Amino acid sequence: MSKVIKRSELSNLINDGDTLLVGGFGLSGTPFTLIDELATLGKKDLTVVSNNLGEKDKGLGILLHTGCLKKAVGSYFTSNRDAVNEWSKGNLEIELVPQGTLAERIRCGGAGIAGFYTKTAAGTKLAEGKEEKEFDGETYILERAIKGDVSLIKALKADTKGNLVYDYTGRNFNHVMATAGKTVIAEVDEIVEVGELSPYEIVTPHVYVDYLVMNNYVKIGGRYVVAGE
Amino acid sequence: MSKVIKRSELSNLINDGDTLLVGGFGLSGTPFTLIDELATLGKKDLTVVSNNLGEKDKGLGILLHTGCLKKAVGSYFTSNRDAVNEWSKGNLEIELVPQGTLAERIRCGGAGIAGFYTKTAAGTKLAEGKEEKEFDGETYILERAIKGDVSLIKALKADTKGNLVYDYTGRNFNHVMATAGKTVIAEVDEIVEVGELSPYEIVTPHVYVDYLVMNNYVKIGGRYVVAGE
Amino acid sequence: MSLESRIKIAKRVAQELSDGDTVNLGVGIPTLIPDYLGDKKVELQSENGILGMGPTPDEENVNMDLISASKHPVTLDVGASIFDSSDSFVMIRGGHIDVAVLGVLQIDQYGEIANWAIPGKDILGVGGAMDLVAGAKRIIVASMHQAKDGKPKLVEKLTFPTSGNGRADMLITEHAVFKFTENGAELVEQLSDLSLEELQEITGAPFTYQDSVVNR
Amino acid sequence: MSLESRIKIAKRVAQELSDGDTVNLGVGIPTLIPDYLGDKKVELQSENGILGMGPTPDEENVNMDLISASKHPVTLDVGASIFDSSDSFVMIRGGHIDVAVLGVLQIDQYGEIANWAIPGKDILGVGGAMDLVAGAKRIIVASMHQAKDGKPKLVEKLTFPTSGNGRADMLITEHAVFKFTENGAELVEQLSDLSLEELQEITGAPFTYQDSVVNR
Repeated sequence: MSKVIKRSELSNLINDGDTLLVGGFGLSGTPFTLIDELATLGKKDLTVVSNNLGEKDKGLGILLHTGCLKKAVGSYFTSNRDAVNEWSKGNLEIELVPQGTLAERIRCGGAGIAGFYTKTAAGTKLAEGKEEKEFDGETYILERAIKGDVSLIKALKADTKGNLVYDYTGRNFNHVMATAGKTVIAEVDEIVEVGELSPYEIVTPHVYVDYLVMNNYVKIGGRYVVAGE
Repeated sequence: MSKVIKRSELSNLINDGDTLLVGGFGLSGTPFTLIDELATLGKKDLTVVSNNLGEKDKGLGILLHTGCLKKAVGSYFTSNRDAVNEWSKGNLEIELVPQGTLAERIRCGGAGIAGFYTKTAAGTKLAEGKEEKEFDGETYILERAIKGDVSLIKALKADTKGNLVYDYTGRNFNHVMATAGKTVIAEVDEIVEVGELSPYEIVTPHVYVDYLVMNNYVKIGGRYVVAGE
Repeated sequence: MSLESRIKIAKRVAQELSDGDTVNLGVGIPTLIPDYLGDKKVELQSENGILGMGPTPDEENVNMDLISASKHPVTLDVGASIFDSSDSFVMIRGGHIDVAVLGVLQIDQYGEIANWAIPGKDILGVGGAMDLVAGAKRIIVASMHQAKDGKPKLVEKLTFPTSGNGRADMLITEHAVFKFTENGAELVEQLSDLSLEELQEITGAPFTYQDSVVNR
Repeated sequence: MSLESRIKIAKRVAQELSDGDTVNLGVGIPTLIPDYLGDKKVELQSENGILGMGPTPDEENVNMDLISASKHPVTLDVGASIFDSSDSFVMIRGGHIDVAVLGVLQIDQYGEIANWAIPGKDILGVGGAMDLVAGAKRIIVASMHQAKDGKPKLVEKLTFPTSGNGRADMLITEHAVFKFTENGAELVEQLSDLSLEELQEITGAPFTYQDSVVNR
């Protein structure tokens, strides 16, 4: 009944064509180990939903060299030149979504909500093709829920049941992504006994988490580096 | 700059005809002191949004004897016979809302979301008059955001900035109601110095809280009783 | 509504639950289930914001801000977590509850549920009933076979207001276990010594069955 | 874009902020503002999940999981709280941010903002710009008066893609402070020794003014 698996089992949990929800903002709260593993698997036609595609050669950025990506859905790709290049060459579709809308669409995916009306992006290019509706004299647009086949998230600690806590702003999109994936895999720095996390402290209850993978990196000087041998 | 006010100042913060969001589930997480005060004010035509109207002569139940209520919006009124009676006599309008829809409508009110599509209640009497829409072959109904003029909520502790933490299931609707009221008044058992609540522990950040009122009750044997003199 | 029958139903529902299942128990018979789980560990979810709800506390450990959805004082199991109402219904409506065990006023032959309102009576309470019907992965209805007035709970067509488009997977009464599919109700187990004919007589809808499950 | 001008703008914006305001600062000039607040205590909100963001830590206290929306390491002020992205945008989109200070590519005479995309260039980043434009109670635009190519930022009609229906309340440049109403832009303060005519020449939209505020 343990949720702990080896990173090598990732291969069996992800299929070609899957939509992956991947946590992280910049390189904070990023499941580096799971991404490293994914980069080796030779999967095809993946859609990745993540705020950004990491940075050049870092985090999700490494997937841009592997040919596994068909599409990226997120709020900010400008800062990764590789993403911009792949898009320019027609190798990568990009769906640009305002950051708040992205977070809310994922939350809805996890909450059984099909869509919601927001003022954000109403009247802009990012509203093209979206249904508009007036509420109290203001224009809102309909945004649809996002669900994933697999969520790859990063937490600081788990207990053996799979309850999760996060390191400061490493929380970002990870919690909502845990609710919105059919299969949810959490990379963690540490696994503690059940009961060590208080009921108040737990951010993501275990019901959302299917598997735990130990982080292959260690944090030194506030930055994750490859564990020494 | 202190947010702490006396309960007697409630009178100036609530107007006839206002919509009040009042926290609590059953009698848990209920702002008893604020409700006691409200019962004395002689306000008129108030709409109260709360999961239930307390119990007979307890919590929000006491307002049923004051003539201040025009309408109640919530999920469960059956258990308070006074509410049922007032409704039968035509003295009280009731809008019945599934509990999850109620929580989500209030959250939307606080989040700038005008409405959302849920499967809950689709095809039922509670969907009458609501817009239906198909998503992926299933029927959803449009539910609208709820906002309040004033939120009366109950927390366990505040810091002097107004950051809030709750006692177990006393959290219930209180947090979302803090986000969705134009004016938000939190009744608390204790006010601590800023810094005593950790950044991880805070459930409701101070930005949502306008005023703090000290609870007039003390908890003895797990139940709130009037403070002895 | 004898306690014995209610316990029989609770025990039979308990058999349907698996170790590790996240379960939301409605009011009435479902609340008896935790006593009959044996070694099975299920995670009880309570819509007022608990995952991992534990048993009733001693009087001295009562805190009326730690209560169940039925508003009774409870405790927390080890590994439990607390959340607000909106997050609780993310869990319920988002399909994260493995099993909801609900009572009913009526249930139709396809598993459509009526569990919140009686026609002609004041309709002033719904609670989380419709949210659970819409959101739970699997719904088991635990109910006496007949209402207090003797009318069958399982009917061809609901005459009470529906609780939504979600369908029950199973109905467990003191007399029988039914499964629901698109083709209607199937009797999968008899739990009392009623003959098939007697069972049919107190049941308001047709049902299929394999010969092997029928009392002879 | 001289540092001196940028600091001048940051200082002037700082005057607009009040003790206790909850403020979200965009990238660029807005990030300079905290240095010029003096005794004023504002609450900095960061869209990646902080209320109460503090200054940059010493190198030894850096944690790259405690960063600003600009992805730089930060600290927490006393009384700060941490939340996830969805809750952060409840705060931003629900109207709970008192002031958003944003940069712009263009702004029209009614305060409509273009701050995310340049026509004909790759449009691959929007971040939280549109959420802030839609949700902040008050928007102050902090910007150099002219773009790098010398074109005015304040224009009659946007030629760059709009960031939404939300409007700025104020524009602060190194030369002037404008307020926006339904009637258009009003010059409320000159911040450099440009003559009115010189200011008009480098500004792309008409604006009104009271005689008292104009350099003579």
